[in-house]
Amino acid sequence: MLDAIGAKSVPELFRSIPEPLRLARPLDVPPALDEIALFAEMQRLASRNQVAHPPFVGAGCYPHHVPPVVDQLLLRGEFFTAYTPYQPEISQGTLTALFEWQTFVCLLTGLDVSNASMYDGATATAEAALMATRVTGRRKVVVSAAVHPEYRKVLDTYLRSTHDEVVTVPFGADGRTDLAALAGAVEGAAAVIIGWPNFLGVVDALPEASALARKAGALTIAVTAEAVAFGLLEAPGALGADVAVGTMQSFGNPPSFGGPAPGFFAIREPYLRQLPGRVCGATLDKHGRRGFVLTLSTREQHIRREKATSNICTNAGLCALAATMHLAFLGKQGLSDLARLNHGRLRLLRDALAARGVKPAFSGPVFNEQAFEVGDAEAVVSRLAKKGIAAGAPLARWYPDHPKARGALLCVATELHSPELIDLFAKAVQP
Amino acid sequence: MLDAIGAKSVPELFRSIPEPLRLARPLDVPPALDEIALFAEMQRLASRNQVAHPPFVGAGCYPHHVPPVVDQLLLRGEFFTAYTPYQPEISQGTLTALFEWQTFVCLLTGLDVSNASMYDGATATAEAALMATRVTGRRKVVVSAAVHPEYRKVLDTYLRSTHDEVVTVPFGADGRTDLAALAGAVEGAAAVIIGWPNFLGVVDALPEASALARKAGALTIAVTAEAVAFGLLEAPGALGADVAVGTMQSFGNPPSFGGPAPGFFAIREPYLRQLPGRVCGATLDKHGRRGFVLTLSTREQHIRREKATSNICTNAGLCALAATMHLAFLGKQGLSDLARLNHGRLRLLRDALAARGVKPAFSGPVFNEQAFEVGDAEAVVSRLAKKGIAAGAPLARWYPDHPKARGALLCVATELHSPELIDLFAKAVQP
Amino acid sequence: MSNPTGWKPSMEQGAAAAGPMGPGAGGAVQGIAYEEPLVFEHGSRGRCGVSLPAAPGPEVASDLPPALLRGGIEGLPELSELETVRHFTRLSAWNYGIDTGFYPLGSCTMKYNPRSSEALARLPGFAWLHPLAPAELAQGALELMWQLERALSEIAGLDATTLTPAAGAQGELCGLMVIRAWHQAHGNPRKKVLIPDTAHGTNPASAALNGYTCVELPSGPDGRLHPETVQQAMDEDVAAIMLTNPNTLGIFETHIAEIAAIVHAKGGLVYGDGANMNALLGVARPGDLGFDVIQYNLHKTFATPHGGGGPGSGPVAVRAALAPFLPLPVVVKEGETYRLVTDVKERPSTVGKLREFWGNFGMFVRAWAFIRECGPEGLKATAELAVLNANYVRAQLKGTYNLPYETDSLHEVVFDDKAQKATGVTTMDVAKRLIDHGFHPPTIYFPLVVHGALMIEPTESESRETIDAFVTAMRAIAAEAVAAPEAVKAAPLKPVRARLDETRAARKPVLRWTPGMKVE
Amino acid sequence: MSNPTGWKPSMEQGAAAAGPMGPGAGGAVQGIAYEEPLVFEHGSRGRCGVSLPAAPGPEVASDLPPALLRGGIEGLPELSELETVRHFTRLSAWNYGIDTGFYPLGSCTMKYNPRSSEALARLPGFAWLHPLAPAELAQGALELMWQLERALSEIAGLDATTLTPAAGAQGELCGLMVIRAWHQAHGNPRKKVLIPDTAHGTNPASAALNGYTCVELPSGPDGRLHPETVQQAMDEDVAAIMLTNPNTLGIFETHIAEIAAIVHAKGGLVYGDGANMNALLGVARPGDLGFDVIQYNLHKTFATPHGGGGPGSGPVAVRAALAPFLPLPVVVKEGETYRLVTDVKERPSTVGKLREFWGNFGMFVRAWAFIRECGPEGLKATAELAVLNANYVRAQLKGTYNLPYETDSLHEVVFDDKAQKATGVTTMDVAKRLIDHGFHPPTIYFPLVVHGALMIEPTESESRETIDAFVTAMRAIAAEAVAAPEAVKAAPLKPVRARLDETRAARKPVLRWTPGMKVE
Ligand SMILES: Cc1ncc(COP(=O)(O)O)c(C=O)c1O
Ligand SMILES: Cc1ncc(COP(=O)(O)O)c(C=O)c1O
Repeated sequence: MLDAIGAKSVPELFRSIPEPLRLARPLDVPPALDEIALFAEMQRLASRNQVAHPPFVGAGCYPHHVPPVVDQLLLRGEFFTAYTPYQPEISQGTLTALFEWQTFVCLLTGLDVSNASMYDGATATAEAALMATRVTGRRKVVVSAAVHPEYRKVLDTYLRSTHDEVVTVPFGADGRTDLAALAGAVEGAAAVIIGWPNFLGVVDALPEASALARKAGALTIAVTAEAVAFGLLEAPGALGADVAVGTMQSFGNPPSFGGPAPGFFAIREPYLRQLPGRVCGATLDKHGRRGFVLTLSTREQHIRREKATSNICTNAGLCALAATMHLAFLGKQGLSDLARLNHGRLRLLRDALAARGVKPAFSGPVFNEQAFEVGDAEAVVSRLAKKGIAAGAPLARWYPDHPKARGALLCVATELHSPELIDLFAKAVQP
Repeated sequence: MLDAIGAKSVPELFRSIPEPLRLARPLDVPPALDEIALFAEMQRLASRNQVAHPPFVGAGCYPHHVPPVVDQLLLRGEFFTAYTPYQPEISQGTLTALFEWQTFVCLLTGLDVSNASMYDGATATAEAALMATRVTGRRKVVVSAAVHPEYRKVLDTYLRSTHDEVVTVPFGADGRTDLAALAGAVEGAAAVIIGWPNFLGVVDALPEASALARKAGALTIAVTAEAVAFGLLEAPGALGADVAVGTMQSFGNPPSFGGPAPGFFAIREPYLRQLPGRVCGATLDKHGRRGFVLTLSTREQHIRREKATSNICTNAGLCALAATMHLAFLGKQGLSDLARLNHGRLRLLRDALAARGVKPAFSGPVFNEQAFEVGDAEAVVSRLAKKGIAAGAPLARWYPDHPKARGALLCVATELHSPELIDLFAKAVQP
Repeated sequence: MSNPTGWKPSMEQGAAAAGPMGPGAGGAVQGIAYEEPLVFEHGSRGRCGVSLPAAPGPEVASDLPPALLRGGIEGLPELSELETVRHFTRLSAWNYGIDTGFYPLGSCTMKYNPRSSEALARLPGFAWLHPLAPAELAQGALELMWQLERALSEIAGLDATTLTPAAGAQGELCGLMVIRAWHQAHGNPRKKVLIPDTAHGTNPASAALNGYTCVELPSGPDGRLHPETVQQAMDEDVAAIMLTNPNTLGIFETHIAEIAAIVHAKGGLVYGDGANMNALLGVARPGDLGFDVIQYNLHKTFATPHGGGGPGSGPVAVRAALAPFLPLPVVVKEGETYRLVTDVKERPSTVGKLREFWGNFGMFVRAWAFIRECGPEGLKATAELAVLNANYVRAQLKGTYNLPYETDSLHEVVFDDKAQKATGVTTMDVAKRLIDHGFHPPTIYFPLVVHGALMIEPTESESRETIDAFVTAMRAIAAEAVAAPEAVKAAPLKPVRARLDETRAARKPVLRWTPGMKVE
Repeated sequence: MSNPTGWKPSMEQGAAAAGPMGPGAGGAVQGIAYEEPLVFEHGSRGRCGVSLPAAPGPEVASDLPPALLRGGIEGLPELSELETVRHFTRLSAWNYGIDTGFYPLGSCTMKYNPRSSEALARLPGFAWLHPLAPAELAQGALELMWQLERALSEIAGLDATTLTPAAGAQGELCGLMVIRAWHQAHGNPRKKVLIPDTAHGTNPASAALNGYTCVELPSGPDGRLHPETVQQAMDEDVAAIMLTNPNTLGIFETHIAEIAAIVHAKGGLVYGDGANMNALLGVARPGDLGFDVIQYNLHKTFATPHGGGGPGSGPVAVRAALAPFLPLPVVVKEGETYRLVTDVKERPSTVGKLREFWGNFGMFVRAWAFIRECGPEGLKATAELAVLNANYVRAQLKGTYNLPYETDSLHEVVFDDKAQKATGVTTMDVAKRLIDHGFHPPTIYFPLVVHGALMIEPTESESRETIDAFVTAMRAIAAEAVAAPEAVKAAPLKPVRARLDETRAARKPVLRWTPGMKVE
């Protein structure tokens, strides 16, 4: 090959790099491992993570059964070794699946349009806020304190750079957004951001909040981290939300220590030109056969550069495919069964804890997650950690000064938490 | 659907089964499990099998590293959910791979023709003996006592029904077949069956045995259970074998408690019409493009019925594919590296045991398996079992009266047995 | 997996509007495929597709006789991991499997192979267990085998089961060996086995391999075997009759009880080829029908993958009287622990060993998973749906294709090409044309009693929409046979290869790659 | 995986005789494919593809406000598990991936994605670990992140790394936020960012999202950015310059040290877009070149799968002075235990959080596996082979296609369609025709500075034989452009779909399925 190139040696190919700028020594990284040694080393690391029991913590990342068929199909090289479908004629597999993803997102959220996925729920929320400022020309967004704290942190980070203002409104004893406070803050807002369900597991006051927002000319952004809830709770679009964002991690994506997972972003049709990220659309080939392509790319950075609706390029395609597959297997029946099952398991958990005198921290209705009054939550967490169980999320970590949050442990129950396991957990929490 | 059929009910479709012959109650099998419960139950069973350490026992089933890429490709539905390629136009994937399997078998054994796989090494050996009786018209086969005892048992079972005679010749202190005894027995034999390497791990006297066989007009059948040996030892075909049989389990097929695994069967060209099992051959399609089909089926039961060369129908296709894949990844370099690595590990094991005063039971040269004088072998096995280690095979189980076998433990060392592990093992065997 | 079929009684009404591309999955179209040379024909050299610990040099073999050593094997591939991945990925795309589409291969029960079973069989505790691991390290595997044996005995209505046979044909061999041993124990192994003309080729082949001569029995005009026929052929030299029930025409042998009585009266035994058990699961049990021995095909009835031609598994169930003769090993439960009996001393009457180690354990795991997911109701639903689907196909194609036997069908139905005679279009042509429509052809030219047989077995896995699409294609082909027979004879047009010349393959066998290999 | 390339110096001589189907993997042919409706368009109804524990009835929701409940969602599929398996199996067959064939998509580094990494990322201890599991239950994951951070800092020649950004573009955003915060801490965030005209679109977009205005710098006739250009544009209002090195022309920015000095002199910082790090691994380090901040694309340089459009991972490495501003979390090692710093109190200057939880951990596992398998030599060999392959492509295609810049190429080479002008054949046509030859087209019409760019990046994974086959195809197309231009313009002919009408898609957007959906 060097002959064909007309070079004497491989190093010669690097002559455009000034000698003094080159690295004169080998990189200081660990020595190479053969595949057997690599597996041994990675097994060592993996075994230092304890996952024997499904975690009782959700808080934005939910443990659900992923049918093995989903994972096996994801390993088909045609899917996972492809990239963004720039060449639609040989990317119809990815494109068709993305079109199905967009449809699933619309059906679940009750909105008109979905993009092809976002990094995650937190950035989707921040991008939604930015979209609202572009749509309304306003610079203030109002967010409920009951929206996932991680999402709110990211919202702050993103909006700080664009000098937009974030106003937070508190939640009440029922764990729902304080509507009076919201009414006071909504004037002149670009958007109202509220959880569905919210971070406390509570089914929040979306209908009321969206009504207030609409009056004030603000968009309503509903945020959902536990998408299984869509199988039991009314669609945000049907309750006044103009935008629905969050993650579909619950479908087909294991926790994986928090990432990757497919963020979703759905809107009402009028905001289409302000939608961030990639979108897949249907069209015809020159023989009139239906096919799919990436479209409306004039919104995107590779055309608009600094005027783009977002800088997102690589998104979460494979995670969205995993969710699409899982949703396809679940189907109409499976999704509502799964949602009822989850709610039923949460009720079992609540009853099991109640039987031991442990009460919910908030009075509002919940789906599959709830905060409980356990006293010293951190102590409970470390006690159960000794048993190899991830107990839950102590709310005080995010709401140090909130009276209700102090001593509250946020716990989840899903189809993975058998009645026996729930019982064992309740006993461990309150021996 | 019932309407289209013109039936009132599904039970009506079974009217041809006389009422009294039908089962009037549900089957007495355990109740149905959902997928989550199924995984829990199967996990329970799997966890009662201890596989933390690679076993130090081979004895016909060898623990080797299976590159994950092999298993992931095997999960492609086009491969594992297809059946025998009766329709070649839509089975070129299976057929091409079988043609490659046949080629690998020929290259490794140094023979001319291979079939598309057998059930396993033991039945391949029995079928080889039967083929030899058909080829020679003789009714006696001579087998070395050092051939895998399991294979010899199956040989007995098969030949008993056909009233053919099996004569066993002993092995000597070097663990090699007793050539004098063989010379005495070979007259009028249809075949001489000898291991390569043999059950004791010893590289047996194949060249000498095949010379004796040829003189007596008998076929030489070389039996190989550890096919990795082909990467270091001369091909049986090059040492006078007319037939080479055994299993390619070592390539791409985990132990799986002994099955399934791909039996192989290779012969010299002249015996082609007596070859049992399926064979894949090259041909052209009507546009002159090369393709592959199952061929020479006039030997098989679906045409010849009771005159078939064998009754084998479904064989071990997917296991053969796994072996083909693994061999393709290994290639020329990888196979000889792997073989040298295995031999090197066996030498480490021998040295580690020698250092603790444990000697080999037989003086003959070995590949990656050797019998050691450990005294009470069964005691060693149960002692190591307590540590979760499968120690080896006590030869006395198969050779109760053989002086050398008493107190001998047959152990294997492969690329999976790191020097550290070998050390740990030696210490456990001889504390 | 979801329940074997996702079927609910409610679904009868469910045949809904079809998608724009026709009902169920769309048909075949022309698409892109990739030529791929044999792995030995790639130009690449000097590469290696695996990552191994550093290997010692040739000197490591210093303790071996130089004459017995060999160097690198000329001709083996020298490809990178990526090149090899592409090779097999491309080859797979030339294949058709159940995961690709409808696969109504009669007599082979091509049902869905649950992905969950694939995951379970790969659990390290199963996949990495050594067959000679001490019993205390293998209790889970032994318990699974013990449970599976019992479930299979119950499903067969018999008393004991051996899991060891490697496939159906070896199950036949095993069953006949047991029969021979039983007769032997009663003084005379006998000489003959009665086999109807509808039987699968492995039946006579297995009998012959067992040293028995086969007597072929003609089946009646209704496709059934008649007692008189058996009566005439039966004598004290007959060791057994080998029946498949339902037989390979998909027809239930209604006279089975009477036939069994005739055979038993003369001291013979009744062997059942259980390849068609999918029709009877939970509905009727061979033992109750008069069978003394039966083999299963786990890769058919119990959804273990066919793997492009195996591995299979052919457990054999027998009556108590025959149990002592079953091959080794036998799993026994003593208190709470399980153990394998492998020593003849413990089972003096055993026929011995049939294969190395214990059986195709990987298939046991999958079959047990299938049984556990179905449960009693699921197993029965399996048979009911398989029979419902087959009868639906029959009703839809009757009239379009000739039905040689009007007799009731159970899980499969056999048509022939009589109705197409005039057009010159044969069963082979219809089969090849089906490929262009996106379907795997049925089994053809078997059973031999039907000239030009088209043997269709839809299994319980398929939805009505899929079967409707298949029916539509079959009708379109029948119409095309009249309108444009040569088009049908030119099929298939869409796969990477057109009809392949099988005569050429047999006349000048090229059975392996060699450098510069030519096919002409 | 085997070593990244299976390459050995010995291999230079290795280009051996090609197989009968041409060197390397064969080209594209017409084969069978299967039409498949949308999952929502299947006729089937009433089925379900999952197996769940028995679910409670609607009464379970008695504790929820009825007004907030919904029933089954109309429009969702109702398919069996098998139907769904077939659906996605068939869709996948319409796709082209690295596992299908050569994928020289410039700037995207489409190298082999090791299957071993896929297996490792699926180890339960990694895949099933919850991000909020107590640190004592997650020590393995934290150790892995800690190690990966250090390795990435070493490879970049910088001092600290954050793993959190979700992809390259978010890495850019992160890096610019850190830069802004650093300036802020020095009293003035500044207003502008300098970006050469060769930059990827995400660069200006990220700058804008950060509230900076972009100043575009023209690159010189040699495809390089020249110090004078920077000198002129640089002032105290410039927060940073964003450079890609090698740039998107595959050309090394030789003046980088001088440019960095100019920017630093005016108090600006130098940001590096590390998308092209594959060219520099172990050869040169951005930190040593004068960069203060750089983002990686693990899904390019470190072989994590591109997944049809993600997920990616975009860690950012910075100089010590910038470390305090990195986003949360930060992994710290205290004695032998690891812990995540998530509280701003511990890192008062942090720019905050950029995404939920810690980052795309699944990608960290794969990237760490890649680094561990390569080791120092393997990483350097990666860069050397990537550059060798790109220069080989350049040498083979030069003369056939116009090379707009004669300047040395590193890991990729950019051609254009000038030489084809007369024929009317464009870059788009060449790309589509490549599909018919069995190859994925290069990146086209980027970078924007080259009119009709064909940007080819072979990566280190490809064998000479594969590249030769690609070169042969490219030459054949150039010849065909002269002989039969309309044939090239008609391409592609082989895939399941011909050229798709993108204008129509944008003019009448149909972005989701609806019952009876029409596309016209
Ligand atoms: C009716 C019948 N009997 C026996 C067999 C043989 O079973 P196997 O192929 O598993 O050996 C088959 C399958 O081919 C069959 O269809
Ligand atoms: C040069 C360059 N910079 C930045 C990016 C953006 O990276 P990502 O797609 O991971 O956001 C890319 C990849 O598309 C690129 O090629």
